[in-house]
Amino acid sequence: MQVKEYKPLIVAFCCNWCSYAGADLAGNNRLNYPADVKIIRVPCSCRVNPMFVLRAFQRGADGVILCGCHPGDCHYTSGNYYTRRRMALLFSMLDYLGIERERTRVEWVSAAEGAKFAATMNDFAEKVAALGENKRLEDLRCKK
Amino acid sequence: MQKITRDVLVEKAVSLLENGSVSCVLGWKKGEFDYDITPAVFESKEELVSDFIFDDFCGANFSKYLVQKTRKVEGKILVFLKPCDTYSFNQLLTEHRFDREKVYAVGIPCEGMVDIGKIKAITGDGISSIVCGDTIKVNTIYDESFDINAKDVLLERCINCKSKKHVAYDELIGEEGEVIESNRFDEVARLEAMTPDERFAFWQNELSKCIRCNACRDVCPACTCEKCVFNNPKSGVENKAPANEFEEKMFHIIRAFHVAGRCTDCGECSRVCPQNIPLHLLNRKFIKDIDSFYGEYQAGAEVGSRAPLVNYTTEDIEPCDVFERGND
Amino acid sequence: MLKCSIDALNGVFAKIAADATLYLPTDKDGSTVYAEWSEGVELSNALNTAKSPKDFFFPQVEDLMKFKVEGKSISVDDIRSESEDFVVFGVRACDVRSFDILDRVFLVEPYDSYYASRREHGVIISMACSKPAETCFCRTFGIDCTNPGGDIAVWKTEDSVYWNANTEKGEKLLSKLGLEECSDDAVNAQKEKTEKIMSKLPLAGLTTDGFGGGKTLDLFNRPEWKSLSESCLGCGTCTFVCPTCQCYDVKDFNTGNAIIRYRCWDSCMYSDFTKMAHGNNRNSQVERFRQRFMHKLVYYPENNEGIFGCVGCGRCLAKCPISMNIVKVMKTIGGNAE
Amino acid sequence: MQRIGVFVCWCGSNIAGTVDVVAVAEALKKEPGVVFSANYQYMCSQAGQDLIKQAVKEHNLTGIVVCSCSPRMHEATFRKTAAAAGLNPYMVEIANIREQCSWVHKEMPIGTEKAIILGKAAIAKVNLNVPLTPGESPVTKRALVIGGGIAGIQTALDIADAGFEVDIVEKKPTIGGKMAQLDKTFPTLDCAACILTPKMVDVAQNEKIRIFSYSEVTEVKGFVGNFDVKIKKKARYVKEELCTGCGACTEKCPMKKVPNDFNLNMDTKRAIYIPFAQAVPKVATIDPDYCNMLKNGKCGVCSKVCTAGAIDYTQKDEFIEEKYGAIVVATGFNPISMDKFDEFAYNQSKDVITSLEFERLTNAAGPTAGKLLRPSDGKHPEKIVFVQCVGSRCDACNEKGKEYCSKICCMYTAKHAMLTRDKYPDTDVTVFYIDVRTPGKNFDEFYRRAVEEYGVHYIKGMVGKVSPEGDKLMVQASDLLDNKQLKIEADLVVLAAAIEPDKSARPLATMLTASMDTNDFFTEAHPKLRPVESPTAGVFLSGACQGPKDIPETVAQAGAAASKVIGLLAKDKLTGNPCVAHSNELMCNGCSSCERVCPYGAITYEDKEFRMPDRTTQIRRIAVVNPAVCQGCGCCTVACPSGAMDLKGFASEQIMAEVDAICK
Amino acid sequence: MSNSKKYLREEIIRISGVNPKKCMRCGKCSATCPAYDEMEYHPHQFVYMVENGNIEPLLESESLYRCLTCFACVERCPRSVEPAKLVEAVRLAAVRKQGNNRMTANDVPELIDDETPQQLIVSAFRKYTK
Repeated sequence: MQVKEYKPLIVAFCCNWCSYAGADLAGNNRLNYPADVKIIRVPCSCRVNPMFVLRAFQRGADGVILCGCHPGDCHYTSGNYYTRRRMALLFSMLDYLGIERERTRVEWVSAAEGAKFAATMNDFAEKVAALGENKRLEDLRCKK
Repeated sequence: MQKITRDVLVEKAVSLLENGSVSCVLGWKKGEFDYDITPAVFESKEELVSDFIFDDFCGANFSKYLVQKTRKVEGKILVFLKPCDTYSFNQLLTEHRFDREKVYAVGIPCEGMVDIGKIKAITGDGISSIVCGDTIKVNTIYDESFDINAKDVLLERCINCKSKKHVAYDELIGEEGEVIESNRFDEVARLEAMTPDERFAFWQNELSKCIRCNACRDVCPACTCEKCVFNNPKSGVENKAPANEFEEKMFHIIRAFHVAGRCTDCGECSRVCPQNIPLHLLNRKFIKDIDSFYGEYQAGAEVGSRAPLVNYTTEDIEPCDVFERGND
Repeated sequence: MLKCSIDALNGVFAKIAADATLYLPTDKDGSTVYAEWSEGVELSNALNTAKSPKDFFFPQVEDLMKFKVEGKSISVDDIRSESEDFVVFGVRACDVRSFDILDRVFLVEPYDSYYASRREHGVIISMACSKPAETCFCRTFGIDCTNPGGDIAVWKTEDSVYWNANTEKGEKLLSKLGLEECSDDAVNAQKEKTEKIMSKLPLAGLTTDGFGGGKTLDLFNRPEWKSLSESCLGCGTCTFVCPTCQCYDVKDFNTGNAIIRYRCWDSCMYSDFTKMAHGNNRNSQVERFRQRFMHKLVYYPENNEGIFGCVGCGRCLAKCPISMNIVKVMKTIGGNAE
Repeated sequence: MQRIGVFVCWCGSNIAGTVDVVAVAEALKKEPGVVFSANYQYMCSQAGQDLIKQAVKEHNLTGIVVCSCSPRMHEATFRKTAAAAGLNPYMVEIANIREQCSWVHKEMPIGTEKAIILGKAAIAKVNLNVPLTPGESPVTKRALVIGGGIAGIQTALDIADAGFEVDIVEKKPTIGGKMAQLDKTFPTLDCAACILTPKMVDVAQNEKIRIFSYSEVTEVKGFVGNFDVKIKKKARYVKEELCTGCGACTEKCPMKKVPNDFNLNMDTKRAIYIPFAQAVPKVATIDPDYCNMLKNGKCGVCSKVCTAGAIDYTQKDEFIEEKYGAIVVATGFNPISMDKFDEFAYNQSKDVITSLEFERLTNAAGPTAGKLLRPSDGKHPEKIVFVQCVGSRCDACNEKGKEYCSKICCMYTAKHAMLTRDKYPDTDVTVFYIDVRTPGKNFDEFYRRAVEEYGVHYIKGMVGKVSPEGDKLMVQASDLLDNKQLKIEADLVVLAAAIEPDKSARPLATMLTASMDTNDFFTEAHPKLRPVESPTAGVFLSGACQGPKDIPETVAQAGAAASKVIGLLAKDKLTGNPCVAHSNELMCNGCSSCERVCPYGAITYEDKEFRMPDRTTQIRRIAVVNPAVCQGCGCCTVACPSGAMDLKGFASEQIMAEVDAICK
Repeated sequence: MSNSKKYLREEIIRISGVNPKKCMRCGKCSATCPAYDEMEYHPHQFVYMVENGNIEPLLESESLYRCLTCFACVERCPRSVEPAKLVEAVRLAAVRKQGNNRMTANDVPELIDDETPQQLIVSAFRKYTK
């Protein structure tokens, strides 16, 4: 059997109103990004519980990215402001535990920013790929 | 070492009990040895006189007990609160966890509590008696005796005491203290200054000791959830054991996150950890980050204050910028 | 009786480790833990380890099996891993007794093959105590800490280590170690000295009077349970440091590709212990607290010829966050029973 | 266990071009719970939808996964299809294999693999879906308008015109607001009173409209469609229903030295007064701070002269409780205080005035009966200096002023300058400006006329200092274009003071749980797409309470707010979004974390008695989500430490199942 | 803008702590300035010229020594630009150049008379000398 080329698995949580629409726009414009990026739709970035982020890593994700409306543009007025605080603290804590910073990211992508969505995913996937497999937050039981 | 004596507290408790102001007293009860003090509910003068104790081993924070006790006890509960305990007390009030009307809080001064682990590290096993004081006198069954400077064996949280000020009480015994400039974040800063690999190795080693006994959670005055997510099979994170390295990290990250902005840094988690994991360094990391990202915030300093994670400003730091700031 | 000098001990360890994995108490980050021996790992001088050695036979987490569901078929994988030979060195008398207590649970029907297999593959080298701590009360349960059981018993003095095989398994191992014969004078002298200290221990006078089989009705409804349990946090510290607590839960973990069925220690202090479809047996902390001590002091002896479910190692005395423990229970409940 | 049907759409070649749809359908058929799988060229077509409906019936499906285009495109379509087939519409999940798969990946194997994973995630989610039913709540067919200025008046009239009852709450004794104080309006120069007062009369005469003047909202409870509002009618010591507005009392009242706030205290009124002739309601009001009868029981003149017997010195504040379906905030604005701007000598000289005071000085009903006279000595000013941007466009660190542009000042200053030159051609008028901002229909033309036809001097530069010298004012200013410092002698200086939201807005916002920006302007639900709605459902915004506005804009927004209210009140029942938060009361700590992050005020607390497993009872504080108010963002679910709070349709278990499926 | 101009501008901005970009060109500083007529370049011009890196003429200009540092412009500026601090920074840049001291100790005796407060001379000495 051929050795599989290492491809990072990336989970992207996208808010329904901006980022998910931004991802759709990237599709409309046929802007490529790696297929390793898998999107989960949430109503607002503030729906993303830190437990989901850790769960993704546990289950084998190599990178987790949250996308939401730009600060000030939240469909629910303030959701992404809370996301910003929560994830700033969570990511800082993960870094403190020695987990690679580049594995986590928050990016604000509006519904009009299809190009930014694609560029962000390309960049993120590249950075995560450079880190290699997620070893520091893995659950060996979940490895194939 | 404590400036206030046990007798003063007993006298206060007895008088409040006897005049009917309170129906019971939350206090420290003497143990088998001179150091194994148990939190207890005293209901009579006799119990207080014979068993109530207050000395350098009375580290236990009673605030959390109020959540359950106020629901069960008729009448008011007298609770003695050291300065650091008052922060937990206020934080619980902020979160509506108990009825303030059911508590009579007496603030008592604290000169710092000592760590029996540190004493044993000096004396070894076989302690037969300990006499508290600025110099702690320890005798062992091996006919050895030790004079230990109390300042050298303080609990970690007392070395880095953040406040001698009581932020809540109905009555204060002794003088009003001050908030103290502590060096409590030095150790966090030391870890931050390490390379990621070193930090990973440090935490991997520490957290691998965890036996998931839940003592940290169960003693924590911020962890008063009716049902903890780690006990709830539907939460997706429930477990009874640190099944592997991931579960160890998961438990401690999520626990620290859940108390972030609510943790008063009372240090009980590290005090009770049977494996001596420096758990306070996780909570302090959040406190340090909160202070530097969102402005200084002391949970429990005021009742009703808005915790940083249920608050925001439009100018908050972006998650991608936290690393630059964290390493300053 | 055989002996080697302290200096030669590392060489002996190397010999043991040549055929089986050797574990011994060592000092790490300020506490004493069992670790796998390799060159440079030093035997601790501490009285005992923070966690008991029951992990070797009854690990905190143990995978039992793995199964996959595909379509309508289920395939089960054997993922057992308890067939490795190992030796545990330095087990104190109290902890040695704990294995007897566990045996009476796991080695009767329904026979626990995981535990049995580990027992079979493990050799226990015990070590006599010479410097007991104030928290020790093994004597209360008739344990002689100067004369520990196990497959091989060891006495360590200032300059030498004395070895004596108690079982065939021990004999076999000991014969391979090339130790010299010696008299037991030094050992007897140490025993005598330790005996004296034992009688000076603060808990020396603690007895099991008032406890044991048949005492259920006397003790169950004692009012003191309430005040004793009042400050109990319901954490699992006592359970998890206890050498004799043997309760476990069996759980399934869905890895996404398969289900791993594993067991892990449980604690009767937990609110969801033995939770069943109808709810819980014990709904308050008083009940849960009482269960733990009634089990060790009444139910277990009742079912096991009077053997108590506690060995007096003192770990729970040292580790309970609120310093409530079996000694305080025995003194409160038992004392009044007299 | 669900019985799930998977429907893979080709979308012509849009999906089928890079995704092997047959392989996807085959692969997904093996997933747990899937009992049927199909592929079709266009699932959204009638034939495609029929295929789904048929499969639901034939295979007794309980859940549907459609692998197709974005849910933003056709989720609603397939939900309707499901409903038509007798399934709960919320048992449908979409796997987006077009926008987020076939369109962004080029190679068939990669696209196919990803499509299968996205399908699995959708299946994992649908496995945990439960039927959801949107909550319904009745609608009280009455609206409340808070504020009786032009914004409130227009909103009320439009709502009433549609046949719904409206109440206006106005804190002053009369409606009319700021516009009633104006003289002429830019850019057409029609008389404010001429266009406003007929509307005020319309309001008074409209049987659908009630006016609570001299009243305030003191408590708001409830939610969209069902607000319970408490209104305080302040005692005016005059029986409204009896007073005929004849004015006899206001002429006879011996207390003459009461500052007249309607004229910005530039003259006086009596202790019993009617603010102005066209006031609505035209009812007298006694100022208790000045009335001798109320203060020390001596006088009673008004009572004696009132033939209608309307005077009632014993009147008390009255509280009215009323139910409303919608609330419109129209609390308006005020000029900021000039106290901090010492450099303009506002507090030192009576001849330094604000533009609103200038309005009163030129208004025929004003203190000078419309003659432009200096407040200090009543002389005709020969030289007038207007200063723009006083307190507007300040830096955030500047504590004196506001960061924003007050928007209306450029135009009303041009108006004042023009009118002055028109009426008093001998008067010299200079305007100091930083920028002249005239983006509005006929605005720049208007400003140019002021300069070109009326000879108003516009000087680019700010006034640095105004100092009274004798009976003149020395104005020291920059002329930036000439690079000179000017010192001009003036008779009157008019300051275009910044405007700010009325002070009553902040406490009102708290009552309404409507959010505000840092300047205390109400925040709109969406800055572009929902400009007249507050984020709090059922609360609408009209006029300057949302941001600085001129009259046409205010009226336009008032109409827009009215149409939103009419749209709401026209419904008999409100159907909510069923994807709302709900709290598990057994796990809730009552800690208020969720309430604090909820942008809609959807969460309240109640004390509930619980029977504990140990057979004791406990009373605990628990959170209750009002599904009619919740918009389903899910912020509370993360704020909740115990996990008691979850979001229907996006439950934690569902999202984690998706994560698991993706990472498998 | 040349590099040297850029460098000088950065230097002035750094010393003054002023962000000239905040200026909205209202001219209130110059409107306020009591020394306006004495100055070749006026406060608002200082802000504008520093922002554009056109600092050389300012360094050469007598205006530097005409500013009274009364801070009226700082007080009145609605944008918190603080022009006087910029003037001060440019003045510092000027006097720090070799041989550019505006005042030496030798000048002091000449200036002493009954009407000038000594404090004024001291502060002038401080201000005009490296």
